[in-house]
Amino acid sequence: MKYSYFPGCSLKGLGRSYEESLLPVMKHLGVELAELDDWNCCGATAYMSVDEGKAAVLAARNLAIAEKAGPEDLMTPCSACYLVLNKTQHNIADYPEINETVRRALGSAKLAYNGTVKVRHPLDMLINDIGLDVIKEKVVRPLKGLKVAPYYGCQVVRPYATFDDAWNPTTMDRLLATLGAEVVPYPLKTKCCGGSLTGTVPEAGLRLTYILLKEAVRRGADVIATVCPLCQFNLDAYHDQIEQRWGPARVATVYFSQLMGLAFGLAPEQLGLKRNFIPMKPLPAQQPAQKISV
Amino acid sequence: MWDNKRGLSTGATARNRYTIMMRVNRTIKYEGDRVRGFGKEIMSVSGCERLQSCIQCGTCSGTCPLSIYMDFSPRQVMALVRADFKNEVLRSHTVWLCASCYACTTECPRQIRITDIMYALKQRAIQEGIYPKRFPIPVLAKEFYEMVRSQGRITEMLLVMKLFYKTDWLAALSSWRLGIGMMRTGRFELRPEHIERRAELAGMLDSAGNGAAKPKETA
Amino acid sequence: MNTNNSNGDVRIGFYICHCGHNIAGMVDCAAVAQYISKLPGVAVSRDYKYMCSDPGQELIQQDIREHKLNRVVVASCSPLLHEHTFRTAVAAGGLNPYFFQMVNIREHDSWVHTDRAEATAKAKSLAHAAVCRVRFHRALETTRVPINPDVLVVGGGIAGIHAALTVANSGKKVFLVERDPSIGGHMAQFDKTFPTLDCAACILTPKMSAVRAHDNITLWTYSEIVKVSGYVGNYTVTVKRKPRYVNEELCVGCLECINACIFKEAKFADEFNVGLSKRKPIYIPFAQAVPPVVVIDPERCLQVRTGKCKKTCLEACADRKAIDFAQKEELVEIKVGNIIVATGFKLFDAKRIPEYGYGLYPNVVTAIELERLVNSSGPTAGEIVLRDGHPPKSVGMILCVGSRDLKTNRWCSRTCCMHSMKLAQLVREHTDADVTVFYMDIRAPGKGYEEFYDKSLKEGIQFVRGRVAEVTDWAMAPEEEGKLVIRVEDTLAGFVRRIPVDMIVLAAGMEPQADAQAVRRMFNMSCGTEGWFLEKHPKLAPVSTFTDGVFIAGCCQGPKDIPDAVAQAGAAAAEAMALADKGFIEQEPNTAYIVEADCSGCKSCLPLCPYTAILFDDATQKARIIQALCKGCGTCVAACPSGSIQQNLFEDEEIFSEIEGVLAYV
Amino acid sequence: MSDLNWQPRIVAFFCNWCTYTAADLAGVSRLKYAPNVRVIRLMCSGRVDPQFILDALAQGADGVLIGGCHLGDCHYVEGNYKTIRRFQLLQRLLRDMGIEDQRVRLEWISASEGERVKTVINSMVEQVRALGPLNLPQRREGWDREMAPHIEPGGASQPARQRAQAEVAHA
Repeated sequence: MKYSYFPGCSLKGLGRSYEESLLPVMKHLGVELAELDDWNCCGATAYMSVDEGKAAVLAARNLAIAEKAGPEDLMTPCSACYLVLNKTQHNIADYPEINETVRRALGSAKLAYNGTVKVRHPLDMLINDIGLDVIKEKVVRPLKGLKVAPYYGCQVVRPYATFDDAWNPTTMDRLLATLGAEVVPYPLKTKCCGGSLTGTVPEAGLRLTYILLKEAVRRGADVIATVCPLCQFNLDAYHDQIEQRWGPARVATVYFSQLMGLAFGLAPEQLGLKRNFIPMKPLPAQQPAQKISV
Repeated sequence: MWDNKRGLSTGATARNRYTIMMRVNRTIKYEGDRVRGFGKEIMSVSGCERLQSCIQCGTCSGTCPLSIYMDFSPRQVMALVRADFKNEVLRSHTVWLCASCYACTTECPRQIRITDIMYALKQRAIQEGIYPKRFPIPVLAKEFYEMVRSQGRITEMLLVMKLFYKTDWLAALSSWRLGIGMMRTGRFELRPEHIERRAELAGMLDSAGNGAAKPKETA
Repeated sequence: MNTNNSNGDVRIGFYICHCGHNIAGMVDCAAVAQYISKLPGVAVSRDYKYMCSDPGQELIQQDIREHKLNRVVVASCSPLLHEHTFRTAVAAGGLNPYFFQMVNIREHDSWVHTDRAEATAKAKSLAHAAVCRVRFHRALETTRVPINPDVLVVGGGIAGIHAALTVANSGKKVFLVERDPSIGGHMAQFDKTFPTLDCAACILTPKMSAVRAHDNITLWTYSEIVKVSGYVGNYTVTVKRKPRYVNEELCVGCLECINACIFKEAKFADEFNVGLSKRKPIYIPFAQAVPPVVVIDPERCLQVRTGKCKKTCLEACADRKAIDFAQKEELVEIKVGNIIVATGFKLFDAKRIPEYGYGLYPNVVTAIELERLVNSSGPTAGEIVLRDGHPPKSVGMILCVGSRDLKTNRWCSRTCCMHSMKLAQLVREHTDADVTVFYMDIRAPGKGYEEFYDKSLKEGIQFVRGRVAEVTDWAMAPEEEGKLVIRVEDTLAGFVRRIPVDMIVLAAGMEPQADAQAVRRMFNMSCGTEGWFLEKHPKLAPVSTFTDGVFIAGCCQGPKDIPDAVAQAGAAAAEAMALADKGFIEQEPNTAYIVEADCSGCKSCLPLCPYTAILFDDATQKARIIQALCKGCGTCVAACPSGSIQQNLFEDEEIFSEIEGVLAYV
Repeated sequence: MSDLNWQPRIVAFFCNWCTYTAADLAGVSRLKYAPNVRVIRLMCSGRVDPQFILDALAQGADGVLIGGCHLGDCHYVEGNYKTIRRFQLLQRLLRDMGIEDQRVRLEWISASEGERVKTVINSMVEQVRALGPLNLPQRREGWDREMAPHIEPGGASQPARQRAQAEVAHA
């Protein structure tokens, strides 16, 4: 199985442990990922705040490059990239004026986009292309006894995703259960983590992060599993500030791909787990002893 | 500048002020306060047309995780836009508190793309320079814009450093623990990421023109 | 009647209607009249303010007399609205009414275009076509078909019951067919009715009993319509009578059999109590059921499913011998002249809005569930309690659940505001709970409804204007622990609130029945885009359908409350009775006929007719059309290879000249 | 042909029960659409004789629109199925004549779909506008001139309609 791969800026920066874990896991599943040639930033939310037309052009350049590269679906793990690329697809199709702007801009670089690329999220692809049966076969070290709160964040299920429900998504729940983990009912699974506001207006942004952490602790989660580099950073990096403001809510947050790697028996060092601020506790006892800490 | 009366002052200090002297504000609006055509202009932006059928039910505000910090709730912003109260809307900090989580867009019973309307309003505020100068959110948006334009990619730490520099460099100092943590976990990276064909991208962005996807400004 | 049938000396009168400003505002009527006046054969061409008014009609009649007109064309509104009016006027003027043609320049022109010059040009060309066409018209006579006075009423809710009783009281025979084992519909489940708070059972039960007792009503419960054929006045309907395994005539409703059933415990969800209580495989739908007899659930009964039961019920029934496991499904054919469809609605499934937690949180209930809880014959004997048996201290009522929402149903369900306020008052009456109603707009436009709203306010019920964003069980404040929390913007106060309550009541809206499309097809009705049955005219023919002799009443036409459903049922009954009393219908003479000289006897038309109106005459070796059976669709006309089938009112030459006419004006 | 003021002219055949009623609904709802369509009311789309379509084109229409009830909803049970059958045959003939598919459209529009009347008419007018004038009457003259030497005298002067009838008598 082969996919085009759009990592996005975060996976090369703050969220590098996402890529560090995702690539070996995909390889283990026999999936070939071809990183897009000279991809650029998708524009994220910030670009749309400044200029909608240019935001569409930024995303469309990547789509055009992907279309040129081949017929494979374009996989992108970052929620913001996933949203922006999908949104641009819709906007190009629905609004002639945006389509025209994009066509002109791409044309200036001798690029073109015909709307044939399918943007896919790893969760979508794991459940629908690879299948839980195949994943189950690869599990050598089931995550028995590990209580995981599945946290999807906002942008992966809203508003353009078609692979899961916007209010109560279950793909990651099912994936984690397949890995042998105990999935904690977590009603905040699609609530906003505060996004970039954790840095700009911490009073407001960090409080959202705090609520997510507190509820995960209250429901007895050992770890929060996430699919988004920004969510992971927000839930992981601000514990001291959160503690100062509202009190402790200590629980580790990791990428679902890191949990997959552990269940597949890959070495923790290979999975970027050492990059966590709040380290994940070692897997429960019946597992062969292994050291997962900084 | 934004309205100081609606600033982030807490209820307690406001009460103290009233004990000294009762300050009154005139809240009436005259027709002259409206900027005719503003609502139409926003509604003509791709994706914002459904605002016309807003029934002011408040689902957007109820579902918004950040509405509790806003001076105008998202529902009120919808009403203000539709009624052409341009200055009030662009001066409020509601649009800057939107974290683009799309909860309102998904939940709206009239399928209004509220998040997109917020983007359209942010664009206009930036175009017209109506936003608090050291307010970090619009600054972040602009810095982000510039970095992508020149490099093609974002180097997050570099962006954050610039943000601190342009808004509140003292805050950078208070976040020193975060910085140390970043270095410890190997996430601190100031070497700028960039794409190969930077000129190609810049050319493309230029040929997208200035707001080509936006309607003409109304008088 | 004038018998002028000659096409030689054609004298056409043309009239264009201003319709006040409706047409004249967009079409230059004088210019059209001027243009038409120059066409060959046009003797008179006028524009006039309101052609459908008495003076307008009088104008036509006068011109027929004075100008010896033998053709009339009126350009005004849709023929579906006023063709009959003008034909009558032409007939009163002494001409055969079919020497008339109508041009639609309102619905198809002035109302849908924005450029006066273009709209006027279109009016000219449409009028030109009618003038070309009308010269080929011929004198025609309507035929009369007798009407069977019997009426079928489909659906035994309050609308069907009222319609059946009204028709039966006029002395006509009525068949009332209901799908469920008892009549009564949704109303039977209600405790009280707004705005008077009189008990639903007290006002419904007498009507249900009257249905059963009425000599003119044949009541078939547990039965469904499976086939309808025929046409107004002469419908043939096939009814499927499902086996209830109980002889209705013999059962006296003593309920001994239920006690005796091999299932000692009632363990199956009771439909009448929306699953809040249990019943056995043999049960009576509810205490006041009509007919008051038991029914056996074939899905649950051991004997029906396996044939291996001790049949303790039979023993209990003893020599009454009412229980009959040999019953089989029966198909019965009946003949009626008119049909009233009152098939009702279905409640919106609140699970479709996951934000409100129905199905997830046990104390989130629907309004109909609360209705059963508050009813003294309900599962808690009238006590409003939480799932743990304690009375709630606070109740939140969420309105517009599955209404006014583009993600589910866009329409207003019309009854939920009043229904919820009624329930709020009942909750206040039965408990000391605080009640908060979450609404977008309170819609209380009926007689006495606004007063009812006022009463709710005075009784201390809280109203919060805002559509609830979500219901959760995670606490942010101490008072929220263990409660359901409603998050909503109080849009009047202008801030977001979190409100903890013990019980949440969802005012689920109304939807078309799941099988509405199949029913619609069976009765040859239309549906709006939402799936409600479509009335012939929203204002002037609200209970008629596009199929003559088929009427609609109650919620199958759209959400409505009891007073409106009853009023509509009365109207539908009156329409059916008016047709039945007239005794005959006049058929539009648009039937097809064979020009025998041209028929080659190829038989290609025979299989085309869905009404088997075409026969083959072996003696003459030509096709023949039975006029009484022909419905006038014209399918055979278009198919005849020798052009020997023609259709009255839609003759080939009429249509060809119409084509020529619309293209004549450039 | 190069007339700058050229406007598409489209003849429509609407069935009485669904599409004609839907067009009435569009009017009552005051929807706005292009003024280029002229509606001829028939009881059923099954009455649409292929000759009507050919005749309309021959008389100078640039397009023909046929509107009927949705399949399964025909007031006369199955008239619209007959319409499809004929329509498909006719389409082949039209293609052979070099007439583009977009010029002759068959649409199902139910009585409640006023909005659809508007979108169908607008899209059809735009399609036909893009194709340009059909000019069948003038083209026929050209064909007749080409054919004149090859047919017996009198044949070419047969009225257009009768010939059209003969051509599709068995469609």
